[in-house]
Amino acid sequence: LLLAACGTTNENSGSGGGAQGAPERCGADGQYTIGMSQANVAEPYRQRMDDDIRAAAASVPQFTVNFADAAQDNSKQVEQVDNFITQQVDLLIISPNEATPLTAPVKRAYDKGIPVLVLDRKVDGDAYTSFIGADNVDIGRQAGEYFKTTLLPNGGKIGELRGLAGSTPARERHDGFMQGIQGSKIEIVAAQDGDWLRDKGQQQADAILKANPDIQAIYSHNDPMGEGARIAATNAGRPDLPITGIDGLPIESGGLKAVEAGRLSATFIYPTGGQEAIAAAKSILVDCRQVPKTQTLPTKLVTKDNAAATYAELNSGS
Amino acid sequence: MTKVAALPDLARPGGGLLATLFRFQSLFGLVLVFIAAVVYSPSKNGELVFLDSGNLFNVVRSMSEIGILAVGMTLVILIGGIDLSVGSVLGLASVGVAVLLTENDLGLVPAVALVLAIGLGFGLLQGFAITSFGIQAFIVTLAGMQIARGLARIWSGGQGVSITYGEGPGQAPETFSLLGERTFNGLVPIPALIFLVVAALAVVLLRVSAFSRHIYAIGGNEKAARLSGVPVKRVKIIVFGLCGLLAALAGIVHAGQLNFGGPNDGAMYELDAIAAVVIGGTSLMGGRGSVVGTVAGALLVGVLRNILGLNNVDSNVQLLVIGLVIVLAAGLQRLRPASVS
Amino acid sequence: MTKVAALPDLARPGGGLLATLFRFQSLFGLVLVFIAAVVYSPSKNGELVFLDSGNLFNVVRSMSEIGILAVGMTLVILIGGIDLSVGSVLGLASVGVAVLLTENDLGLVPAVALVLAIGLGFGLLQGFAITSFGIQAFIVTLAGMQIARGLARIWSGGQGVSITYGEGPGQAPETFSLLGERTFNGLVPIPALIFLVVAALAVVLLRVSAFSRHIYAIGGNEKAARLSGVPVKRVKIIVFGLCGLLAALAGIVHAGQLNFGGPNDGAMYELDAIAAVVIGGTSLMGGRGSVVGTVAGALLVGVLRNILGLNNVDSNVQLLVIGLVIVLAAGLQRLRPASVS
Amino acid sequence: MDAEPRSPLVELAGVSKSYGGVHAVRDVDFTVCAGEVHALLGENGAGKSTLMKILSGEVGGHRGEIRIDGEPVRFARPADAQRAGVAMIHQELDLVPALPIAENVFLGREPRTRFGTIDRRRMVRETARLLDRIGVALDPRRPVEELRTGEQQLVTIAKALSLDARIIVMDEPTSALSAPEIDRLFAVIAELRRAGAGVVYISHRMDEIGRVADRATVLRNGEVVAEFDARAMTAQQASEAMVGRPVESMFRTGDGAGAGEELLRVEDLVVQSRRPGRRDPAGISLRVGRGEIVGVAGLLGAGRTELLETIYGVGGRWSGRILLRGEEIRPRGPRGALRLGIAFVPEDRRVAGLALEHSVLANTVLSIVDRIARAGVVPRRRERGAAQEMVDRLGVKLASLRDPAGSLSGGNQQKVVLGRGLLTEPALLLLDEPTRGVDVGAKAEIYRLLGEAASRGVGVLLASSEPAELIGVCHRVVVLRDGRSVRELDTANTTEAELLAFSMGEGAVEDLVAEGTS
Ligand SMILES: Nc1ncnc2c1ncn2[C@@H]1O[C@H](COP(=O)(O)OP(=O)(O)OP(=O)(O)O)[C@@H](O)[C@H]1O
Ligand SMILES: Nc1ncnc2c1ncn2[C@@H]1O[C@H](COP(=O)(O)OP(=O)(O)OP(=O)(O)O)[C@@H](O)[C@H]1O
Ligand SMILES: [Mg+2]
Ligand SMILES: [Mg+2]
Repeated sequence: LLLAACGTTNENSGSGGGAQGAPERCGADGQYTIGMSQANVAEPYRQRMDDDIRAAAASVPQFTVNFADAAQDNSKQVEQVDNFITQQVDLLIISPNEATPLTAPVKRAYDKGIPVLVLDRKVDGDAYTSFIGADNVDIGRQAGEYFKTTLLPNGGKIGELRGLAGSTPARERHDGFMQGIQGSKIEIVAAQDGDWLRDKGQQQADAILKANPDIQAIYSHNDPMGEGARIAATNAGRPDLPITGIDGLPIESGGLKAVEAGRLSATFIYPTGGQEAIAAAKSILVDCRQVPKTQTLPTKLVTKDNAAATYAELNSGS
Repeated sequence: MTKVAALPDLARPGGGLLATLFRFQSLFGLVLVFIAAVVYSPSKNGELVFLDSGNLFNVVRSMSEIGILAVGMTLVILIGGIDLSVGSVLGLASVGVAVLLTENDLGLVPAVALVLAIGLGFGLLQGFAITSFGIQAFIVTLAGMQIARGLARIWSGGQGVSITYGEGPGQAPETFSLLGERTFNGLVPIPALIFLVVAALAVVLLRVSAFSRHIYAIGGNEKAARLSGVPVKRVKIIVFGLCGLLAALAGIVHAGQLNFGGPNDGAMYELDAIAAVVIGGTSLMGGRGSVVGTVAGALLVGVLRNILGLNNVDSNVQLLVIGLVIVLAAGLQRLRPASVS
Repeated sequence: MTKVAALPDLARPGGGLLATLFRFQSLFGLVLVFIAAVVYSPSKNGELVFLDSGNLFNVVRSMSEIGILAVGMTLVILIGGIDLSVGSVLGLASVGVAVLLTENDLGLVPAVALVLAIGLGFGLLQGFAITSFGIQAFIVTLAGMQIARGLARIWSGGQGVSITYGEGPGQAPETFSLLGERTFNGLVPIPALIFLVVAALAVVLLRVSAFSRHIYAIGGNEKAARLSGVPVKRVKIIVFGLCGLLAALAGIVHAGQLNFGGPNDGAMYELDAIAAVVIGGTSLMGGRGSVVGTVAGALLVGVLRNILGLNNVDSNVQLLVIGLVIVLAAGLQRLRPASVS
Repeated sequence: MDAEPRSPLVELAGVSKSYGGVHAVRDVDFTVCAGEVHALLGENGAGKSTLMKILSGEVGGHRGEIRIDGEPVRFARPADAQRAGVAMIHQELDLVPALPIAENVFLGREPRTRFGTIDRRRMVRETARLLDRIGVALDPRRPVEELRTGEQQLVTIAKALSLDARIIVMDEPTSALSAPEIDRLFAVIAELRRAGAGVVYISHRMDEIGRVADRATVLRNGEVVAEFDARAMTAQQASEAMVGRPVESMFRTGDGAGAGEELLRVEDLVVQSRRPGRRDPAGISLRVGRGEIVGVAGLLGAGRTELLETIYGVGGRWSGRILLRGEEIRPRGPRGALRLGIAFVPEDRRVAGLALEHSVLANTVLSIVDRIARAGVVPRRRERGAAQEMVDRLGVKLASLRDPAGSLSGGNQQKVVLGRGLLTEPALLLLDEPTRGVDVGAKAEIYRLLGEAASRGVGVLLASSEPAELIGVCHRVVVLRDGRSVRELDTANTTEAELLAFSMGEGAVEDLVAEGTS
């Protein structure tokens, strides 16, 4: 009845062995409780992840999903995972606030025989069932390449709006971008932290535009800061300044709509993996099948041309 | 004595230029920071970027929400209270106005009025809990901060609410987008104007009204105020109500500027507002302080952030610098001629 | 009267059982919340999940950092101060210990000692600024909060520092990972133990020491304390130093539990710590309160969060519930027999 | 004086109030007639203030009936009582420190202009008029916090007068005043009485009662124990009624051996005044010997408090020399002073003396906790023992050492502050108005304690506004005027009138001399 849950991927040679992370029971006639530990629902992206999971799970009658929010607090998230272990959930989905701090509790759950799906940010080691997520470095790189090839083929000065200082995605999206623009004449002349927030993005863009009126584009680490930057640009008399974001959430206030309306020049889909997580959970619990150890989600460049279509597409599924 | 009588409002007996200067120490601090900003301003095409009128108005605009909050906070602090909920109420109001204008298709006036009423009500309720159960304001408003945040998130369904303008259903009236615009030849941002009007009203209120005397008296010696027949409870409740109302106003301005109702917006704004008030020379013990000081305090922080941003200073270093300046500004305030201890 | 005299430490004149009960209202509140938690506990395999010993210790562990902060905060609040920097200092210390143990390859003892010294020094410095320049604690520590945060980010090089264990260079000694472990048959988490030891020490300190008499006296009437020969400045500086020290300790515990030094960690912890102190019956005006109350206050919040979590209550609703309970707990405290006004 | 007391304006019938187990007021009947000054006497804690707070609507939850003009009333808050014409001058000076005098006077009843804004000009004008009526020259725009205690007391009086009340309760209005202000106040009271108002006058200064009151009621333990015709009453009678047993001589009974070797010497001490417009004084010189009680006399603002504060190291900048046991010292703060064996009892016990919410125990031992501590740990038994002994010695009235200091009556609070000072076993005791608001019994008690301390070799420097006290208790009195020591008097052959005259100035002395010779 029990299946080994590891050693099924090409990327990670499984080493866990035993019954770690394998479900204690599976099958179509069971009822399963899934614990979903979210790092911070105050981020639109993560709220959408929860919503995607909720929507996808609604179509699996065997599933009940319990959501918890750590409000960007590593300790709190550890506590939540412990709570889920105490509750003996049948499967744990976690979108970690930071990798290392959550490694131990995830391992605790995994060692107790709870399958663990890690979303968005990988924990250390391999004591989990499956990682589903996109690659921030890769997205940054694609954004950089978009600048290099499409926006500023001849190079130029740009500004960067960064995510929260000290957070992993902010660093990765920056590093990837630098790789992407390598070899071009693009130069980041001003970079400020917008803490992922729209209003902070506006404020910082105000200053960037004042000090560097000659910049030719802004690279924002996410869409909301990009939206803020648009307002700043408009106020500064630069309504056409190219601004790109990341995330491309298919919601009313998300990046896709902003691209469609022309407020953002482009965005890069950073998929939440919510649907995929429920699909994987279904494989494990309902179908008693194994899932790959790593499932890297593709990103996609969204411009005005494909924004509406992408929006429709992403909201059609389940 | 006679000389003193000639300068009734500026100087205190024992004062003189120095005392006057320190009485308005935050203005003085503002001037200092302003001068520093001019000195360290980068220049473009031979012009100081900082002094560019567009930039100066940006500073006021960027501080307008904090400024509006800080005006309300000044009143609360004057009565010896504190209101930690304003940031969350700002978020709640921004969601509220966005939802009402778009999803509920309310008109501009009813939507704004309703949201202001919610802010007022929230504040009154907090004031009521504080006065009637005698719980410390810090605690009630700490709870209020969480509650308003929860409500904002529930109301918005978790995600921010975009505001689009137009005539159709689900679209907000164009007028609302004025909050993001500038007037007087596209120079003066409307939010800055609103902030200054609010501040001016508050200054006048605190100068001429009997209500203001009651505010100062409660902060200075609550028992004495009660014994003198000041309706202490009522004044306190109203002050918390006003603070909530102003927080809601700030939230509306916020939504209008960003075309967006953000349930998570306004986090930590309460601390910025309190900092502006204290830099402005208002004592956290209550009973002493002024709105003029608060406005100067808010602008001081705004100028500081602006010049650091213009110089592209690393955000971590910005944290350090702003922290130090806050302490310096508050320390400056203590240099004034010793009063009775 | 005679009966009262027989219970010198528990009851006040005019009191009796009721007064005793309210004197320890947070313990009482804790019992109430505990009972509610038992009643509403989900059950698994016929056992109440909440009462599972593993779960109970989880509650204590989850509150251990806040608890340690709250103990230091109790001292600060007793002297009529407040310390908003503790959350950031926690983050700074967690980064510090992580960097020192891994990147700098310091031994366990020097690394821990150095970080504790940094926390102590930071606190002393804040205390010095407060007493020597007479700036309000709220402001100094608000600035301190920003400064410590900035330092943490700069020290960590902009992102969290993972701690790996082993003998090699860049690896921390295994002993440090004990902080994430449990002792006594794998039942009692070490951080919980540390918290309880710290609290016990503080309780004893506040009961027997001359220093504690000075702390209470300063909070009760600073001027009278000074005139009575209490070294007010020194006591205050030491108290802020102790608070910083405990914040650093909490940061070390944090890093040890998470194997991670997080520059952004500890945000808003100061508010949780203050809430625990106030729920514990310590007055924000200073001069009144106890560490026992604070511990009960911290556990009350912990139990509440735990039971809400176990019941999978929506996180937004959790915000509302916790907010209301904080107000209720504080309100309960006011029901105690009227004392001198 | 003119009219006989007329119809009763206020009647209290069977009024009772208890706090927990303490009966503060028990079944009291009390009337005030129009045009009458009715003195209310009693020991500290007898219930005088409580009774009057009931009348003025500040204290609720009492039993019994209050009638005004024969109509039963029940006030929920002070404002109600004010509307009914009852004004009260509080024993504790309840003013808002940061607000100007004028705004304090009109707080809660601010005059408005036509536009509904406050009429500052009128407020200032009328306040100036009121202050003038009680004979103080203060700028109504000055913040109250800049005023010294006595001046603040005058402001509260002005505030009560501004109400134009028909019933004015004065709870120890003169405790911080000196002779000329008191005279002025009595003139105002006479005016009020002529105008048909009823005045309740509470004081511990027996000599005042006969001068100002028509009737006197004595409370003991919350009950009325005697009523006198105030003019016929002797201080001895009143004291006995208050205390409930015969009282011997008030003042020190010690041998009065006087100065031993020199303990303190002050030479040309000039304290830089923080107030403008005061001419720089020539300085203060005095000395105190071991076992000697030296009085410091002076009018309001003469510099008595400044002198004591400077010696204790908490004053402002100063020049001159202070010598203790022949060695020059520069006192730097209370700790240093205490280490040198100097203890200080401040003027305003509520602001500077006590943590009101804390227990009597904590307040009493505060100055010695670190001294009795072993390795930082305070031995509880020793702590309690010391406090209990001091409380017993001073006869502090309380239920338990755990009582909050704020629940004690004013006089008992004062004893706690004094006890704290005595516990440090000082060589030099600085007392600033130590019997302010203290009842006769307790005063006698305090004087006895001072005498005792002196006979053990302690030097005492006693600042006081009560000439009787200075003459009665001290060996010598130094008179201050405008920050200068103008005279040193041997109390054995000085009268109160002389002392007063020297305090007031040369002109006054000449008048006195003239009076004496004529
Ligand atoms: N708020 C209170 N709580 C508890 N006990 C009180 C309170 N107010 C007064 N008492 C008690 O009531 C009694 C009467 O006090 P009151 O202040 O009326 O005395 P008093 O005659 O005015 O004394 P004094 O001359 O010292 O001013 C005292 O025993 C006092 O301790
Ligand atoms: N902090 C201060 N602010 C303003 N004036 C002051 C201050 N300290 C002292 N003075 C003034 O200095 C003079 C001496 O005051 P001091 O209090 O020593 O006199 P005093 O004889 O003790 O009078 P009192 O009866 O008021 O206690 C007074 O004119 C007083 O008003
Ligand atoms: Mg009294
Ligand atoms: Mg004096």
